[in-house]
Amino acid sequence: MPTTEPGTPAPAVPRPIEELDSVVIRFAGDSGDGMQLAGDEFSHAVASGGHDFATHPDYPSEIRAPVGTLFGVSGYQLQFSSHEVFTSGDQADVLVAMNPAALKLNLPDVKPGGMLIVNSGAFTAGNLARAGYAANPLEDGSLAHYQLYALDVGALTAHAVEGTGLGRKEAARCRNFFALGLMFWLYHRPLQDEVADVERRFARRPALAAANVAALRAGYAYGENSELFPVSFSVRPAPIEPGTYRSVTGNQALALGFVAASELAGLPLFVGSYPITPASDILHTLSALRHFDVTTFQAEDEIAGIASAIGAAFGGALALTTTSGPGMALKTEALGLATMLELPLVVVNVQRGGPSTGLPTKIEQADLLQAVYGRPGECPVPVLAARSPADAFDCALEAVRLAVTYMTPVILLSDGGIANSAEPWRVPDAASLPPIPVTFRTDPANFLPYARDAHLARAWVRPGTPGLEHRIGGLEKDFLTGDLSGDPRNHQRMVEVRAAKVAGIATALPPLEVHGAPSGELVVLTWGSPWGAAAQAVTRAVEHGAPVGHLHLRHLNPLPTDLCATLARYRRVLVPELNLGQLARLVRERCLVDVEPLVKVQGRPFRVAEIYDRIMELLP
Amino acid sequence: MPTTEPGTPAPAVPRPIEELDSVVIRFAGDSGDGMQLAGDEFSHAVASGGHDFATHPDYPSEIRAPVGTLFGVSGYQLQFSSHEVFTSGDQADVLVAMNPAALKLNLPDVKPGGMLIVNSGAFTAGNLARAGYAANPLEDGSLAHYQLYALDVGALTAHAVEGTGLGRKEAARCRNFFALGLMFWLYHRPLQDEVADVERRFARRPALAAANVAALRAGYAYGENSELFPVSFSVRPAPIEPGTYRSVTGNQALALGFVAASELAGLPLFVGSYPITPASDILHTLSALRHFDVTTFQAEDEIAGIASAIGAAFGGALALTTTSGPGMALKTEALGLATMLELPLVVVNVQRGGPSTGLPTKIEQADLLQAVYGRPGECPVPVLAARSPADAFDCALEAVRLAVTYMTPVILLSDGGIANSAEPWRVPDAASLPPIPVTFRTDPANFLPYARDAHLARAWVRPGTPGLEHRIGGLEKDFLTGDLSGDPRNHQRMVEVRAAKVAGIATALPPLEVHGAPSGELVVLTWGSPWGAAAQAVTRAVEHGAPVGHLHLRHLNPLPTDLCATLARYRRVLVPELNLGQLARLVRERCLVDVEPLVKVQGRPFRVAEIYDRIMELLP
Amino acid sequence: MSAPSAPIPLTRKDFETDQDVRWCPGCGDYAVLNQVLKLLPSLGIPRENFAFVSGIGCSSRFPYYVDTYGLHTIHGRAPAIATGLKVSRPDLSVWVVTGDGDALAIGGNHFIHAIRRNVGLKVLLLNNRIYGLTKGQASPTSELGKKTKTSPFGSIDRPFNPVALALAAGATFVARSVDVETEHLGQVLRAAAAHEGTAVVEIYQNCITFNEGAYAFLTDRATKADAQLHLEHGQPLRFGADGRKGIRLRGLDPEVVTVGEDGATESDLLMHDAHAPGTGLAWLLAQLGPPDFPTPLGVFRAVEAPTYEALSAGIARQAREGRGRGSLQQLLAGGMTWTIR
Amino acid sequence: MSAPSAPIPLTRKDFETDQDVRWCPGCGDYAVLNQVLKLLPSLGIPRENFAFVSGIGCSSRFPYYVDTYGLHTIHGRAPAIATGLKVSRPDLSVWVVTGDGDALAIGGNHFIHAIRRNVGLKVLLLNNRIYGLTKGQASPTSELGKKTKTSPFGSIDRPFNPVALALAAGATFVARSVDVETEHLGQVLRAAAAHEGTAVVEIYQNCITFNEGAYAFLTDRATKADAQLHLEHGQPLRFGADGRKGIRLRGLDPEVVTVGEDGATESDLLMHDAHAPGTGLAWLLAQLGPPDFPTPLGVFRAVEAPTYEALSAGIARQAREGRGRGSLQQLLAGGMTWTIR
Ligand SMILES: Cc1ncc(C[n+]2csc(CCOP(=O)(O)OP(=O)(O)O)c2C)c(N)n1
Ligand SMILES: Cc1ncc(C[n+]2csc(CCOP(=O)(O)OP(=O)(O)O)c2C)c(N)n1
Ligand code: SF4
Ligand code: SF4
Ligand SMILES: [Mg+2]
Ligand SMILES: [Mg+2]
Repeated sequence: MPTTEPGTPAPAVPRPIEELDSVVIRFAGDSGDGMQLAGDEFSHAVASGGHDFATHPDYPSEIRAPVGTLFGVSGYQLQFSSHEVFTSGDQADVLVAMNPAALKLNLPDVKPGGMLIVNSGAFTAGNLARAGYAANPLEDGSLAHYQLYALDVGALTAHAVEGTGLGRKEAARCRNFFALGLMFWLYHRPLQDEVADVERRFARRPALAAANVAALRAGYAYGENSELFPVSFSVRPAPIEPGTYRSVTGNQALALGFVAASELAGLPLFVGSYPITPASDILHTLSALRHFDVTTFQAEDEIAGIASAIGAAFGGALALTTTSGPGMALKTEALGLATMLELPLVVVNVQRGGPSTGLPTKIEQADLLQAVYGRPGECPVPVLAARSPADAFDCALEAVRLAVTYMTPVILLSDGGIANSAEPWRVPDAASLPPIPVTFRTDPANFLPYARDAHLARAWVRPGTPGLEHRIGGLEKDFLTGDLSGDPRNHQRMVEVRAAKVAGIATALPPLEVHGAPSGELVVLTWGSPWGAAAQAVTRAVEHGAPVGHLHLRHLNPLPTDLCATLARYRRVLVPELNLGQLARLVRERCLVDVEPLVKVQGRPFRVAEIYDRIMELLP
Repeated sequence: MPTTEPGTPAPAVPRPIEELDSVVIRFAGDSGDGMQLAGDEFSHAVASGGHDFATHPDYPSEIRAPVGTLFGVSGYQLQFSSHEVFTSGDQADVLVAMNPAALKLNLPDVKPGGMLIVNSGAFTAGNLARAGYAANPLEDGSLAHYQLYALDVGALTAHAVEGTGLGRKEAARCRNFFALGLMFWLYHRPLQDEVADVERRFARRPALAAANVAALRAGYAYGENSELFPVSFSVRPAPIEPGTYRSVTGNQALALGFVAASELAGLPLFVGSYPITPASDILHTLSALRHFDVTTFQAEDEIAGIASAIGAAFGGALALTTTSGPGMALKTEALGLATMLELPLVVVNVQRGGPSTGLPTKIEQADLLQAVYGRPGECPVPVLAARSPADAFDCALEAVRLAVTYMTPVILLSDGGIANSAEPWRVPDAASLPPIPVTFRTDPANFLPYARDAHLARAWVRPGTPGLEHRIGGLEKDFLTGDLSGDPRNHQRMVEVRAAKVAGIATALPPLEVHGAPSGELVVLTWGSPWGAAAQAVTRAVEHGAPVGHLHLRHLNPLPTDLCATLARYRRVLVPELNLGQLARLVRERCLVDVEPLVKVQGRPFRVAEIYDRIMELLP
Repeated sequence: MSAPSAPIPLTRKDFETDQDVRWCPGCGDYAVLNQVLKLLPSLGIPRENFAFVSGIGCSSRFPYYVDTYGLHTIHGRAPAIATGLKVSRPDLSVWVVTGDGDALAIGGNHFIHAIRRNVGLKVLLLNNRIYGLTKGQASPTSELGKKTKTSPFGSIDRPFNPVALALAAGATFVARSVDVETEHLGQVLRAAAAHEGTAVVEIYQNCITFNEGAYAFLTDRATKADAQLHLEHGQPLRFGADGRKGIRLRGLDPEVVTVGEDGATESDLLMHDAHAPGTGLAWLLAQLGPPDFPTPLGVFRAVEAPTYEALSAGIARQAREGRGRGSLQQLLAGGMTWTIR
Repeated sequence: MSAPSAPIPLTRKDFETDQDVRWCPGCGDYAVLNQVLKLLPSLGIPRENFAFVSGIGCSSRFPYYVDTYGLHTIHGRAPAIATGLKVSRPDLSVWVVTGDGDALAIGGNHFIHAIRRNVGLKVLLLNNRIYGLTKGQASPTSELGKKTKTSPFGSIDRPFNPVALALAAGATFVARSVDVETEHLGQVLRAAAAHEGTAVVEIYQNCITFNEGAYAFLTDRATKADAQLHLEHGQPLRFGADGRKGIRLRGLDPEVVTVGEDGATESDLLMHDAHAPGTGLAWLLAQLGPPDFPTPLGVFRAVEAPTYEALSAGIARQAREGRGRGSLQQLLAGGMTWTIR
């Protein structure tokens, strides 16, 4: 078991370079160890290397936990590849573990025989105890089936940053850059961009910048010079469509999407939200974009969030409210009002583990039925879901398009995985994004507030328009005038027209596209973030000659009109969901077809293998 | 067209008495005309006559409206019969209309050729205009197809109460008793009980009591002495199970049911509610019952209502919160908490017309899917629905039984029809009601807050019990200890066990019972208040030899295990609902069977004929 | 507020709608509607630039009877909805009409938060000390001991004092009037209309159907001179039929004195200062009322402070000054980018 | 409260749980926990008769660390949940632990309603002027201009003054302390524990991670003598290193004076009276703070008034006295009945 102590590394000797197809790396350490930053930086490096990649950060909980504890561990997994990548990977090829708790918690996710790069300096008796280790795993042979590399990152870093003028405590905070440098060496990433980036990032604190750079270089040199690693690795760039790319998380993509939609629709964006994990970052991002036509309002609660948005929509703004499960529950009464008022409004629900407070920082998809059915009365609301960070941008545009075209609130579902995961995103050309047409009515002649157009949408009128003064509210209204009406048949007519309006969205959707086999034994049906793992699993199955297709739904309400016919081309339907089978219920109801749910409710995304294995089991 | 002016009625002549099977009477007038009281009193009279009956009050809106307007009309319909009665009747045999608006609004609901008893004195130019009549319908021949009896009830009443010392305004308020007296004569009801009742009711205001009695007697005498009515009617008593009966509305029955449940379970009842139509009366009734072990708390909103109930449940009380749609929406976040805490709690939703404020005083059944699915996360909650006022009592007991047996919140659905309609109810013998066993854990040995019994229920512990101090909350918890747990597999296990617990309720339900044909062409499947109309429609169809059955569900979540098999005994399934087909969706999903929804969303109950006609259409 | 005077001067008729007013005959809400309809045409604001927002309750039917833009929303949420409207449309004159249940029970939080932010809303709180629309339950302003449908043994919830609550939330304008004192009501409403931030007007309103006579103590002709204390900025606090009674401070405790008796002189009387930067006086006045004191009517406090919508607009301005109007293309390509060729 | 003294005297250890405390090292919440753990065993209440109820936030983790009955509920609703518990179980000692976001943003309405009803709850409001758990957004007590994740250009929401809000809601007990003044905190908590109605304790608490130094103005050793004004019932309002500074009233405006300077004498100083029936003094004190005044710490107000739970129990008693304990059979057969034979 090779353990090194700090010191001058041995001189460099040429070592073999192994060529790999794709690599999964997980950085794990204490909340204070800067693992998220290390992961982010590494993703930038692989991105500019022309790889495709996907990341998945895994925060411990909402607050900073005591050092060294299991629940204080923060992880960041990243897959990069020479081909298209849809997920952050099932199992890690390499685990960088900064303390015993990180090792303990993450070891089950490392490939058998995988590489463990461990900060041995943190394996003190106290830390071992806090992680629940009876003996030091670095020494008791329990890791024999892995390639273990133990090095005292703390000491090596301290040594490296000596002379940069940093105090001991601050110097210790550079550990993550040492680890990062080592990974740069191991995967042949050039240092210079990263150095520049660090210097930019810490521009206001030059001493810290210098120390981080020193740590980074030291880590790199350590790989190069020590003989610890018998081999380094290289991954070829992926064949990626030409263009300018950036890395984007789901929350960022949503923020960008709504700003873009506001510009495309020529409407000011109004955001009324109350902070809640994992949705808060959308509000944070938009709050900093006030130089656009964006107004953010941090409301006193989620009800005031949606209420303020309804007020803004009445005023003629593009209205948005963002939340997660518990907040979504609180917004349902006001969603009913928006449905009656027939005003455009987008409600983003970044789903997290539930019910109740549940697992607030974890991924889950269990709010689908609530989105579709969770309001008293016959209260139809269109529902969309994003499948990935990049897709979230497009979904934001689509949600706004539906809201203003059909004069309706729209629910857009994301989740805690998409929210914080990053992937490369081809930066669109703003000028070529399709405009979102909006017309405010200004003509007072024959104005009837609830008269409808071809989409069954009523007219949007901005207060301030002379001659169009009108009053609307949550009581049932006359089919045309919008005046209060208790007439029995009018109520039925209104209930039906509201339903028909939303149902009508399906008639204008493009035909569904299946990937993989166009018909055959099995179709994997997904919505939301399982898309990536499912796509990869189906690709693998198809490569193995299995007659399997993959159908993904962006629109959950209304369901596409060609859904049942498409499913009918296959003998079986497999529906992997991070819940107990919610889309499965909708599909059973709609198509009267039996489906195979594949459920996982663990606060974690699907692994490709989980879906792949189930596909193979179901094939005859 | 016989019109009479006040004066001495002609001497009595013996007139024929027609024997009827059942009669539907509708009283209609201005909100201030006392029609609800007249209807109520008449229902008491038919009840003590040994008839079965059902009533349906129809309030205009939540506030008192200007006199004479259409939206100010208040109606009360009542059916009584010599056989079993399930609804207040499809169409009225007799309409008592106290003003033009009442006539206008209610005429469509009168049988062709039906009897109109109209207060001609109110047919002033102003009132006609307010009701939207261009000409006086009493004079323009438009009522030729009805038996019209026009009499100036106001003047007749004024004349009758002269000398009782009442002012003109108050005297006018006795009009309803004149009308009532007339109906007593017409249907051969004895006056003496009613006189006693009036005297009791107005005991504090003897002058008013005397005036009302005078009006009542005058109305009776008017029928007897004038020759206006060529015939009077008699209805034979119904063959009713012997016992002591009372009249009960759905809201009353629920209040009684929860007090009974509290006594049967030996638990104090805590009610935390916020007023809302049509649920408020439950809270009102319980607020007056503080001499029982009942505490009522009028909360600041619906969230505080359920929140206080959760606190009381934690404290070991039988906890109840009552509301309607908009309030139900607000309670969903806290319902998630109750699900996580696994504390017993009953949430009553008296459904009204929606969505949003909708038609707040009207009947609707559109909150079913919200009850079943309307919470974020996998959040299973049992759902029951009452089918009639009397059934509401049993449902309250059943809801409490489920809540304490399974340690779970339970949703009990009623609706605005059941809430205010009355029917005879055989007063149960309190001593023979089955006890609801509840045990609080007191043994500190091996206490694990989330360990489960055979029902998968955890133990209920009252604070104050030494050695069992424990902390619970909305975050995911360890399967046994209840300590916070972010463990992925534990989460899945907890999600599944919460689902299994609720699903397990179905295994303990009695087998479903079908009425009518046990198998055949068609089964009518109902939940909630359409039960009555459906039962009568199926009975009628079966009498006509049609192979039709009627299946009614009290338990909506979980659905009974024998549901699909029962439905499979029929070729088709007809589901009449006062919504757009919500149970239909649940059944499609569960049984993968196509069903025929029969939808009505008009703020009105089904007529028997609507269901009967559809049954007949569907038969081959 | 952009207020180009309308081409033709507006009249009360311009603000009347064709809807039947659905309040009980004799309801105090009519008087409030009347004063509002009288006031609006005189404000020099085009009709289309008004928006009336309400929650649920009898009082919340208000918007249907005013021919401007209007939203009859859900119970308790009007201040939050109006906040979104005003912040995104500062050019509109936004009025909130609410009841004691709507504003102080379910909506209490939005009420105090709107006030704390000083959003430019005129909030008319029609306080009838009862839930009218739902037919007579106790409200957060019902008196202790009050028997209602939900408190058949008498209410045990101590009532809120809406003026005090507004002051604690930081109200820049708070006033009180009563339905039957129509002239006074009109003046108070006019003052509220002129205020830039949140203007809270508590209006004592008689619910003839479910709480008849709740304000008889204040409005009975025979006793009202002794029961009403009219607040006038810069004037001493005097009341009574002959104006000889007044309020004097003894330490921090107010007391009723008669000028000329027991050595009390005019100059002993407290002077009303609605524009005082501190809230000490307004707070003391807010505590006055029966049985020991007359009830103050008028403007308790009216001070200037930046409105939320102005501050929000200021941030947008500042952001643009600093970074220029946002460019979508730059935003999309923000952060680190790389190019694949 | 039934408080049979436990067989063995309780110690702090009896109230500690085996849960890892999940606050950031250095968080002010630890100090509060410490004082509570110290206080509880001394109250003569059996451990099993305590219940701690919280909402969501860092501060709301509190119940996990106190070995009594505990409920960690949902955001903002703790006062309402605790109300249900206390009203149905007046025998328990019910404590609410909440944050500035939990109590004043989403939970503002339940907070003021619990106070207005005077429910017997001890409400510990851990005010760090930030949302800690969600990582640093502005809270309703964040200062104007404060830069946070949601207010990158500085907050434009004027902060609430929790003490003033509690007073306006009718608080019978309201006090303030600060995490680092542990002894003072302990005393204030003890006073709250002794109060029968709603006892509101605002505790200034440092969030080292997201709002470090928020109370440096008050707690810095060098300046704290001039920054803290300790309220003691029946004592004059004095402060400063040598205790020579004090608060004097000029009309209704407080001012800082130095005894012996400019003619200010000891007897000019305001005398603290926590038990005054009126709220005038408490209100004035609640307004004090930087930059012109020291910040009052201690009990602003502590007066006796019937609790909600006592009034509710009284109604039950009255109802039974009037009508006897309800009989189920009579109830079921209530109203008019008829018999079919
Ligand atoms: C969410 C919700 N809860 C309850 C109600 C029922 N409700 C309607 S108005 C009202 C109270 C009305 O009182 P107030 O605000 O004082 O108005 P008023 O009718 O007295 O003018 C209530 C409880 C509702 N419509 N929505
Ligand atoms: C309904 C709901 N909305 C939002 C959240 C997210 N959330 C959790 S705690 C919190 C604020 C915490 O601030 P504070 O109450 O001041 O507590 P602190 O963490 O500062 O102690 C928020 C917004 C939630 N859990 N539930
Ligand atoms: S119930 Fe009361 S508040 Fe409502 S309209 Fe009638 S009088 Fe006015
Ligand atoms: S985030 Fe702040 S309040 Fe929360 S535990 Fe850390 S220091 Fe304490
Ligand atoms: Mg009211
Ligand atoms: Mg805080």
